[in-house]
Amino acid sequence: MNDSAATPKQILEALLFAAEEPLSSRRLAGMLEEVTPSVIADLVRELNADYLRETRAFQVQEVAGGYRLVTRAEFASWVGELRASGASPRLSQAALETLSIVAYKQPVTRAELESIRGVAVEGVLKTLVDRELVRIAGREEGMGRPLLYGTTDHFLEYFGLPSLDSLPRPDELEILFADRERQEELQLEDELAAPAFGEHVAADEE
Amino acid sequence: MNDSAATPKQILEALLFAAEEPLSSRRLAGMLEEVTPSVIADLVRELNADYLRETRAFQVQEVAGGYRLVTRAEFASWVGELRASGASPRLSQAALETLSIVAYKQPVTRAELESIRGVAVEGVLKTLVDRELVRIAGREEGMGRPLLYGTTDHFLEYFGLPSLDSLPRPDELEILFADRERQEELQLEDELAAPAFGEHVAADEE
Amino acid sequence: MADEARSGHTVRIESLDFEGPLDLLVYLVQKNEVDIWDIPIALITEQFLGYLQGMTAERLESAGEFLLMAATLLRIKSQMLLPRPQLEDDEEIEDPRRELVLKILEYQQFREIAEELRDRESAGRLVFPRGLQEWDDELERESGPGMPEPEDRVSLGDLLRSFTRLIDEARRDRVHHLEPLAVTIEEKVNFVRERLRRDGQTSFRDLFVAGEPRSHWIVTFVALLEMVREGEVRLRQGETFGEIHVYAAGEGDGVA
Repeated sequence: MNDSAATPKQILEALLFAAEEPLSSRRLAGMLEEVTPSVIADLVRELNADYLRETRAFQVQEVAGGYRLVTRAEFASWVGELRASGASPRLSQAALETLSIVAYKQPVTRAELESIRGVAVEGVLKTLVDRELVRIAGREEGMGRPLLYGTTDHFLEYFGLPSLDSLPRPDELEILFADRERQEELQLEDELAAPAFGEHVAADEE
Repeated sequence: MNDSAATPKQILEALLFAAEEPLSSRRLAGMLEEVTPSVIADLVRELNADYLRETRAFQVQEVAGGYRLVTRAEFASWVGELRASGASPRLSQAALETLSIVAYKQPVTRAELESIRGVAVEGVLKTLVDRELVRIAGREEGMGRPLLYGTTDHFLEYFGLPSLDSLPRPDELEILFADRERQEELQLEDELAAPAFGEHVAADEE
Repeated sequence: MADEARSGHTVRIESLDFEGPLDLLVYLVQKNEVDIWDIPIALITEQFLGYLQGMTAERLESAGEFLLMAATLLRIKSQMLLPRPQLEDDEEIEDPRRELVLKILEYQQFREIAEELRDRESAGRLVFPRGLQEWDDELERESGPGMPEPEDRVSLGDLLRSFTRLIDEARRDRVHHLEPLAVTIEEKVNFVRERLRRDGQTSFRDLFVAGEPRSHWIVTFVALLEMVREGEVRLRQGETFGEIHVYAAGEGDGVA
C-alpha cells in the first residue's frame, strides 16, 4: 500500500491513534527511537497543521503531561449522541470548590479543606476519590497523621489541562493581598485617629 | 476554527473515530440525517482515498458489524509494543475483595483469607501473585508454617498510593466509604465534636 | 434579636441555596456592595441570622456550620463595640474582623478557580478521545492491531469500598462467621495450661469466661476434653452436680 518506509510522523500518529491514555513525549520518544522528546513536540505541531489543512474531525490535544487525539468541539452534538451512555455527570459546585482547593493546596488534609470551605467535605471527597479526580497523597506528620489528598492525572485529563502549572494563576489573590497591605496601612492610620472600632463610623465613611 | 458548517464526511469521520464498536451504515445514516446508507459507502470510500493521499497511519475498515477505523498493518509492531506495555483484564470482584483483605491484614495466611471471605481463595491468590499485586511475604511460625501473603510495590503503583501507610485506616474508611446512613451518623458526631469556628481561626494565626 | 433580624433583609435571601456559611457571607458582602476591608458587621450579622431563621428543614443538616459562623459574627460584633484600649506608640491592635475577612477572601478566590474549572469541564465535554474497542484476533491478523484492549482498571475507591463492605458484612453476622474462627482449640489449651500453672487448679466454671460468645465455650470444652484424653489434666467432682475441679496431671487425686 505504501512502499516507502514508515516516517516518524506516521508512527507517532499510529501510536496516538491506538493509545487509550495520553502518551508523554518521553514515552513516545522511547518507542520511536532516534527521536528526542523535543522532536516529538515538533511532530505533534506538524500533525495538527496537517489535520487543520485537511479538515480532519480530530486533533492532537496536549493534556496531563502527554498527547492524545480528540474530536474537535464542533462535532460534539453528533459524537455526544454516540457516547451518551458513557457520559459522567457534571461535578457539583461543592465538588468543584473542593477540587480547586485540593489542586492549589496539595497535599492537603480534610481539616484544611473544611477550614477553607467552612463546611464538611467528606461526602464530596468520597465522590472525588471515586471519580479518580482526587487521590490519597500520603499522611501528614504529627498528631493523628491525617491523610493527605492530591489531584490525579485523570483530573488533568478531565479538565483538559497539560499540567498543574497550567491551572489559572491566582493573580487576583496577589492583587488582593497587595491591596490588603495597602489597606492595612490605611487602617492603622485610621485606628490611630479613631476612638473605637465603631462600625457606624465605618459605614458613615461610605 | 472552522467557519464552514460540518460536512457529512467530517461528521462520519468524527463518529468512526469515537465509536466503541463498528458502526453499521444504517446506524451512521440515522445519525447523519439526510443521508442514505448507500451514501455512507461513498463517503467511506472518499475518506479512505483522503487517508491514502495524505499518508495517514490509519484507514476505515469494513467488518461484519459495519465500519471502524484501524491503524494500518505496517504500524503493527509499534502499536503492538504500546499494547504490550499496558492492558490487563479487569480484576474480578473476588480478586478485589481478597486483595483488600491482604492489604489490610498483611502478612496474612491463606486460611485467614478464607475464613474472612468464607470461600476458597487459592485461584484468586494465584491470579494476584501472577499480576504482581500480591507477594509471598514469608512463613508463619508454628504449626505447618503456612505461607504469609502481603502486597507488592506494584500494588501501591496500581492504586496510586505513595506508601502502604497511606491506606485509609478503618476509622478513615468509615468516613470515606461507609454506607450513607452511617455516614450521616458520623457526620453528626463530627459536628457535635467540632471546635467552634472562632477557635480554629485563632489557631490559624500561628 | 429575632424580630430585629426579621425586620432586616431576609426576604429574598431565604429562598436561595448556599454551599455553606462562607458562600452566604460572600453573597451578603456583594449584595450590600460593602468594602470587604470594612464590613459593616452589625448589618451583615443581622442579615446572616435572618437567613438562618428562614432556613428550611431540608437544609438543617448543615445548620451546625451556619450556627458556628453566626456565633463568630456575634463575637466579632461585640468586640467591635468594646471601647478601644489606650495604645502605646508602636502597639498595634488587630481589627476583630480581620481573620474573617481573610477567610472570605480565600474562599472567594477558590470559588473563582472553581468557576474556571467549570468552564473547562464544559469545554472538555465537547471533545472525545478515541473510542475503546474490543478486538478479536482474527480481525487483527488482517489489519494489525487497532486499539489495545480496554484496560479496565480498578480504582482505589473500588478496593476500599470492597473492604468496607466486607467489614460491614462481618459486623452484621459477627456471631455466625467471625467469632467461631476467632479462637482455636490450641489457644484454649494454652489458656487452660496457663491457668493451671498459675493456680495449680481451677474450677471448671472459671474456665468459661463470662461475656465470651457461646462458641468460645464450646472450643474451651473441646480443648479440655482433649487434655483429659492426653492425660494432661484430671477432673474431679466433689459431689454429684457439684463444682468440677480441674487439676494438672499428677496434682490432686481421682479421675473423672
